[in-house]
Amino acid sequence: MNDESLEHKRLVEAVLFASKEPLGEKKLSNYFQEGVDVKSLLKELQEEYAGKGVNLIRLGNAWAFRTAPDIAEHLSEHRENVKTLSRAAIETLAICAYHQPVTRAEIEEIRGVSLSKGTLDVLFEAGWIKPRGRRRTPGRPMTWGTTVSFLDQFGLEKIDDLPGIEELKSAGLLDARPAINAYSVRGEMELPFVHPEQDQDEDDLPEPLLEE
Amino acid sequence: MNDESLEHKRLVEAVLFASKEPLGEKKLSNYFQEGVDVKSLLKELQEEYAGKGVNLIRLGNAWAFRTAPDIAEHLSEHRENVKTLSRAAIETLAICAYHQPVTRAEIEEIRGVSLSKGTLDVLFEAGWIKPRGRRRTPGRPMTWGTTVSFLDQFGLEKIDDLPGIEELKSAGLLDARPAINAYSVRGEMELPFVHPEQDQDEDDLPEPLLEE
Amino acid sequence: MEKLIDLDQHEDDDLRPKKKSALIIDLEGFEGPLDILLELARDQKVDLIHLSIFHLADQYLNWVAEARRKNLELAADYLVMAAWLAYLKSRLLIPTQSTEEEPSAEEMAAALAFQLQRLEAMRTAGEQLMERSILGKNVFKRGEPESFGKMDDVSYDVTLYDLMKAYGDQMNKHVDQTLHIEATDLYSMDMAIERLRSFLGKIPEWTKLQSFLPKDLKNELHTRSAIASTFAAALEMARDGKVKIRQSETFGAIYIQSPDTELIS
Repeated sequence: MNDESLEHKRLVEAVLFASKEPLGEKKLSNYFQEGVDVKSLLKELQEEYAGKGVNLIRLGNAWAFRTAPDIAEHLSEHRENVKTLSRAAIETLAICAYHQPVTRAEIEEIRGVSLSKGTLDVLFEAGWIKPRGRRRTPGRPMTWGTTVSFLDQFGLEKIDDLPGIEELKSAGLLDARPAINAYSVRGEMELPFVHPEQDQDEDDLPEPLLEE
Repeated sequence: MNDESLEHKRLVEAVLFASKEPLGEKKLSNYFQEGVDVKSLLKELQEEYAGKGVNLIRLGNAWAFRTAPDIAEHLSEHRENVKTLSRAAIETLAICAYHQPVTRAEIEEIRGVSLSKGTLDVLFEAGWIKPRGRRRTPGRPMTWGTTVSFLDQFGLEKIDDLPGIEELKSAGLLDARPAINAYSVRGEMELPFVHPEQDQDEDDLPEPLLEE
Repeated sequence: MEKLIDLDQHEDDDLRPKKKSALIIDLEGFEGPLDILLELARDQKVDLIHLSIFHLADQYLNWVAEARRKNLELAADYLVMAAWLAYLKSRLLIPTQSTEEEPSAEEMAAALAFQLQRLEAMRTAGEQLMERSILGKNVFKRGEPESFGKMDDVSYDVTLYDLMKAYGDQMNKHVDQTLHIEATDLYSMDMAIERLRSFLGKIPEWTKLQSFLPKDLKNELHTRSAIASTFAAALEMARDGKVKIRQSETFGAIYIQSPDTELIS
């Protein structure tokens, strides 16, 4: 095989790879000068890929790369379920991360709406939040905090790596309006990161989870 | 090569070929029993594809199939609208890449001007930079660094492959040297008092204050 | 029609400040004094390593003078730089009178040259980065991805950015609501001074600043304010010679002692 037809084959390969849909021979021949035998390029490629994990297949008059059928079958056993989180869940997760340990009531207070039943469950099932002991206040409400899986999911090494209020502000994610300044100056909303004292207090009291 | 390892290679090939985004080695090894050397499978595949129209490229610890760069001119119709970045954003991205992990204040010092609101936000949203932990200096400022998507976007295997990084390093231009102090007022205003609870990781921690 | 267009353009020309080719007085497009300095340095047409900082200072001062003559409003940054360069120039002119506190003029000039080189390096790096094979422009992903499992049974389509954005939005919403300004619950400086005064003359040994905090601190914020106030109070009293303060290293623990007791012991 000469250099030229090697280059032609590379081009067909790249075009088919990048294409959003199977391509017909006619369309493919637009990439070449007249006289180039696209059909035989495709056939050669098809042979080359025959034993691979990816095959070049013909669908009617069009061509596309597809996962080899035996592997596709094997892979689909592991079919993954990509879930999207609801807005409420994302917000709740963010609040758990920033305000941990935080009670359900506190989350509701911050969001200004009551939490629907499933929200914390979803986050708990995803393995991102876990009970962090009970608050020593009347009713001894349960508190929530984030887990190691949470850090994994978001590529953080430790909870302390989350951007703080000032940083969210300077990254443009938080309005720098005066009112919020007043808050953060007081330190109220700022970096509610795990403080050793609180940790000890609450981890002392491992008690069963949700009982609601 | 025996049948088994050929099958393994086909599987890796299929999984990576099917995916749009780079996949990490750890994730890939989930497809196999323990003891399968995924890394060497990947290296073999990379060689196999080296001359083709589609290449297997390495991005840090992640891998992806991408069209060969030399074919670019023929693939112009696949071009997406690549976001054009402002000059400030490009410079900021370069600083994040070459000086990582780098704080906002350091970026400002290098550029000699304060960062406007959206700049880091744009880069964060694009998925090219991410928080890289806090600096153990007063105020514990957050640092930024680049992501796998950044490597992917600019066709880099690793950060050390950044253009000219070795020369810059040996010329001392990547050293963290303070700016001319007489002039930089900004630097001086940035020394907040050390907060005791932020000291957690330091050894001579004052005795706990709260005892309730 | 054509005439109209001509007229428009003509008017525009009159209104717009005319650009000078080499020494650009138009502030637009410049990002701070360092940026201007770099542009001016290019006028010298030498490698930045061989840059004459003295000459550069002159160029910059001329630039500022010109900008002011044109009544362009210069941000404070630019003026601070001008003042600093004027100072540097004078230091460079007068032969070294080295004082220990301040870096020499040569060191200051070298520091500025370094900053310019560093900025130039990053600017070039950014340009080179943009010239690389860019995904979606020169290099392409699989156009028609197939989806199989990634082995984890469930994965979630949510990024750190999404999380931060949600939190930011949430907090912004808060701001829209009524802001209640609560009465201060911080530990005031007056309280700290009063408390510290009660220990006057009773501190024979070096004692950690923290041990002077009141016992009834309510929460972390309260504690923080107590530390700040007590520290400030200690400084205040040290100034009046009522206590001595010691800190052996930067950010190390702070100790207090009564001054007279040391003489006795």
